[in-house]
Amino acid sequence: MSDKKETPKIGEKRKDSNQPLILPGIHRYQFFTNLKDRGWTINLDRVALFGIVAAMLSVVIKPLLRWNPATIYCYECRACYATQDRCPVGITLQAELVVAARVLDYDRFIRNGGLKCIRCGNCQSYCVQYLPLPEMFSVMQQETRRAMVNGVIPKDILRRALSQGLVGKEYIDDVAKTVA
Amino acid sequence: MEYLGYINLGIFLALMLSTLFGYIRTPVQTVLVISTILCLIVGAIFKYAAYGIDAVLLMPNEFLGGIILHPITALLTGLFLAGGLKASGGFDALKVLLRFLRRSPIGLVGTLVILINLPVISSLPCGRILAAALLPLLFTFGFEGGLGILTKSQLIVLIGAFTRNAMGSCGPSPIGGVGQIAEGFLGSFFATASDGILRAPQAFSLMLGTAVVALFLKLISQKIYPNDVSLREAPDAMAAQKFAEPEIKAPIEGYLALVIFVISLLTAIFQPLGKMPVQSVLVAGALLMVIVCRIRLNDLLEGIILLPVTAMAAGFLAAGALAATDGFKALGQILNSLVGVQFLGVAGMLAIFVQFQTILPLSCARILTAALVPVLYLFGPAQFDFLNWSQLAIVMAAYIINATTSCGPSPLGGGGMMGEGTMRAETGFIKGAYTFASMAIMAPMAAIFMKFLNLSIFQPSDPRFLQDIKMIAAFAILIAGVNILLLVAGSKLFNKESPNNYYIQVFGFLLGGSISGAILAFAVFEIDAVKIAQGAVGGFIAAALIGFMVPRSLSKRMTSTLSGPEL
Amino acid sequence: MTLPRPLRDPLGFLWSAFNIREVRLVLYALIVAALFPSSRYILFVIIGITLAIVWFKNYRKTGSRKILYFFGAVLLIKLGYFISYYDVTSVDEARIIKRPWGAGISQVLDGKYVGEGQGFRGPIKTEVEVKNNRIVSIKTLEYSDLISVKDNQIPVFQREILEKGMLVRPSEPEMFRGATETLTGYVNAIASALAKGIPDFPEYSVSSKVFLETFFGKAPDRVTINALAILFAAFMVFEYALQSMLTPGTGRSINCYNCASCVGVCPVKEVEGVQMPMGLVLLTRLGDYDRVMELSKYCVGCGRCATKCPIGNSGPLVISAAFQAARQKKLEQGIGSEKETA
Amino acid sequence: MWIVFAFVGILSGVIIAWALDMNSPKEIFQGALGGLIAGILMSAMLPH
Repeated sequence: MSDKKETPKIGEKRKDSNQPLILPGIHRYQFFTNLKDRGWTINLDRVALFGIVAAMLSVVIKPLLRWNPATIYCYECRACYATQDRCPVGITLQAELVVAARVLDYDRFIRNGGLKCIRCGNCQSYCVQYLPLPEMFSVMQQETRRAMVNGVIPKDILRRALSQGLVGKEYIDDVAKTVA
Repeated sequence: MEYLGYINLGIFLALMLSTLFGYIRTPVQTVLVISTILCLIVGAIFKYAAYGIDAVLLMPNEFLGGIILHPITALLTGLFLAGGLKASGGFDALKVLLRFLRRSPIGLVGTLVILINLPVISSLPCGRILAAALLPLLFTFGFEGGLGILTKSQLIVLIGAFTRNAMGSCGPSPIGGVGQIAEGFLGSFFATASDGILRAPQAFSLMLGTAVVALFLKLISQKIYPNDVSLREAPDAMAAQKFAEPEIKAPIEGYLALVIFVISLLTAIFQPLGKMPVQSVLVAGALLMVIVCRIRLNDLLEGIILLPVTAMAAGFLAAGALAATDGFKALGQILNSLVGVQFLGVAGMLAIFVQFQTILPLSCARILTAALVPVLYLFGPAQFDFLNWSQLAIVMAAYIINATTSCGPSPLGGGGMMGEGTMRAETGFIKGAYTFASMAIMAPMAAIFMKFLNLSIFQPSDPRFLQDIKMIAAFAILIAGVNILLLVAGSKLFNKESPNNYYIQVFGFLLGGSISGAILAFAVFEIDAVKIAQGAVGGFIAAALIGFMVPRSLSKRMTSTLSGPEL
Repeated sequence: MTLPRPLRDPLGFLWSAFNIREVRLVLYALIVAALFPSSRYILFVIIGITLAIVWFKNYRKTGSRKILYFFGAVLLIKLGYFISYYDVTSVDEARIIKRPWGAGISQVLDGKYVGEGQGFRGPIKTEVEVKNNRIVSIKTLEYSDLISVKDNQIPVFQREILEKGMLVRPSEPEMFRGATETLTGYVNAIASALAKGIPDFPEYSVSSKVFLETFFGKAPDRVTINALAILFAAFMVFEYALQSMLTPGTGRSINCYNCASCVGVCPVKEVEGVQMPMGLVLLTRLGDYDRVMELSKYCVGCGRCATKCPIGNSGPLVISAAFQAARQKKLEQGIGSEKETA
Repeated sequence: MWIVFAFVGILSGVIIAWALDMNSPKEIFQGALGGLIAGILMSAMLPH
């Protein structure tokens, strides 16, 4: 440490740009922990954190772009499971449909019978926040249909859905056309 | 395709365990993101082989579905509110209130007891919100903090008990608490369950668990790790003369902020203005604070504790990746095959399952809860039919209380670390107390409460109300009494700094675990000798896993973990 | 000739602008406004209030008149609002008499009319044919959600209208549960088509139309407000994490567990209400480098915090990063001012 | 419901008071009182 004696004031520009940037009076070894093996993770942590935050933001912004903002503030408390027999088409896991609508997960939507939904609104009365569940489902059904027409959804999923009877009469033509 | 789930589960567990034991030294969110990426890569290879490129392209959507937005945003907005309260001097106002309480007939002890139970009373979505703000206040009671009212041992007990209460408080919270996940699942049968079927058992067992943690810290932790708290005792000369208490004055904005805080909390909990998400209420409260109490936006930002938020989001990502690649299906099958083992059976499997999160403590309970509660749900009438709905509710209560308190003992940035930092202890100091309390007191207590009181309330035809209250009181005394006896007897066996202390503690864990397993089995299956024996075996196994994960000698282990072999 | 910085070094200028928190906040507001039209009203109000507060402080300090202009503008808007409010209410009253609903069909002249309404998934366009004061046919020309027009009880409703020959409310409201918005849009489309057939149907004046579109637009509903609250939280945490991701060297501070392990071993522990090494880390994360530099004079540089921290932060590390960041900031500002004077 | 909470509140209050090295009868009583208040407040926050 050549500049130990002549301590520059804070904020003053240094003449020698080759010197490592350290504060006056502080030895270089104190900058680093003794865990040398952690050194390589600094940038990894930053990248990981950026990934996490980006994922969170994408989960928030995606529904907004798809005109489905109400899905964002689903508690996922699954109070809608109480619908049970009062769902006329026998969907049991409504909250899964909401999550699928939020992140545009076609597979999950179809698997849980989203294409059967007739938007009767019975589940809405069980929601602790009275979210507009039928509207969410209708938007997601449109998205799914569009994706189906564009051929984004793998045909295996559609075939399985057809064989298990997970497609309602509104969409059965589209699904059959896509599979064939 | 069948092996995919097992491979990914293996990757996840291996990464998590090696982080827990300190072989991988990175922050927990990085590890979780790495495990997400690994799982996705493995999953993508399998999916490409099975379904082709389209299925692979849809995978990002699938694993993003794992993120549960509500708890994250509720936590964030709660932190905003706490940040605003801190910046505007609201906690000074609270100090004045506490001083007032101390001079009332309740006295110092009563005030401390209320303070310890404050997190559950105010039920915020994450315990850290209050802990971050109140721990410095608790610290001032000690010699180093300035007031010098309490001694070192008392301060350790106080801070440990407070942190336990705070870290459990996210379970019974009605505004985005962990318990809501399970309540929703129970809603399939108990139509009004989402109004709080799990809240009462948790609050109940937390109160008792807090007391036992205090006892454990006093009797055992301080003896087994005698040199791991660097708090200082007041010198005798100083202790003799009482400190003159400095007069605390709070700014008027502080009182205003406190009022806004309480009002927005009550609005969020009781929703008098029509149904409204918690976040909106809390953000409105925070913004109101910005305007009324003249604080800056930076103060709101300063209130954010980044780790729980990012760890939770990263955990959800990891859980989402596991779910998208059948990892949890594999876990369900493993647990299912445990049922076939002769001496475990359903009761033993449940006793292990209930303690699962105490065995594998992550920095936020929600990471695993969101993934494991659906597995538990499948044990009920929905799929495997091991349990009927009432039994499922009992197991759910026991599971959730253990899950929510699991961020206390976590060495990966769990909330308990805040308490350890405040009492200047080594990381892991309070792990033993926390895991013992959540295993031996809270889980059986919650199960008993659920069985005898809550179920009869939610099915009001049951007439045995008063009798059940007596039953609960008897069980509370029994469970607490047995465990307290265990603690006291164990502490009598200790010699100072003897290596046997650790084995005595593990023996206590095993005993406590098997008792708790038996009680759990009794709560679920009533009097059935085979089932109770199976439950005891399951509890024994879980307790062995928990007990051997409690650090043996703290300083040596932590030193080697923290500073590498070179130092 | 030296160009001003934005033209000479556009990318660098944008980057340094992005490094300023206020600019980022405005950027977030713009993103939200672009994504989410119904939030513009609230954002407009928030920006107005912020400007009012800032300029009011400015007025008290320097006597700048901006706040007076602001109040003038608000007054003008209010005045315009009252004028157009009066206009709109009077037109609405006049419209009630000339409604095409029910028996009002007798006012409609024969012919084909096209009307528009707002459905759940976008605009609905219908063509209505009227003959001898009866609705003869209804055609849906355009709607993005064709399926719900086919399958939600709309054909039933259409048949009902054609049977009666006039626009009436649906006889069984229960029937339309779950498709209310589409149905309302559909009804509105038919009503607006019929209104075109009524001679001298009262219209809003152009000025009030323009005024309402500019300043008020669609009033925000509860969904919007709640989504905005969540977006606010999301952007705040993004902002909080971003500060140390953008500034080189301070990246490690984002990993802080807030566990205060370092406070226990620090010989300084607490100064000026800041818990010593941990407070420095948190301030660095916040981007408050000046305060970190101010507090750094208390750091004795013993490095004990580094051995204790579970993720390997240390006070000196953070201070040096903050020093570097503050220096960088000063350098950039220095270059800017030099150019300005030149 | 509140009876049980009051009961456990008192129990935990007494245990905490004892764990805090506050052994005199007056202090134990104060702890029980504090626990009682905490228990009743807690049960008041629960849904009815």
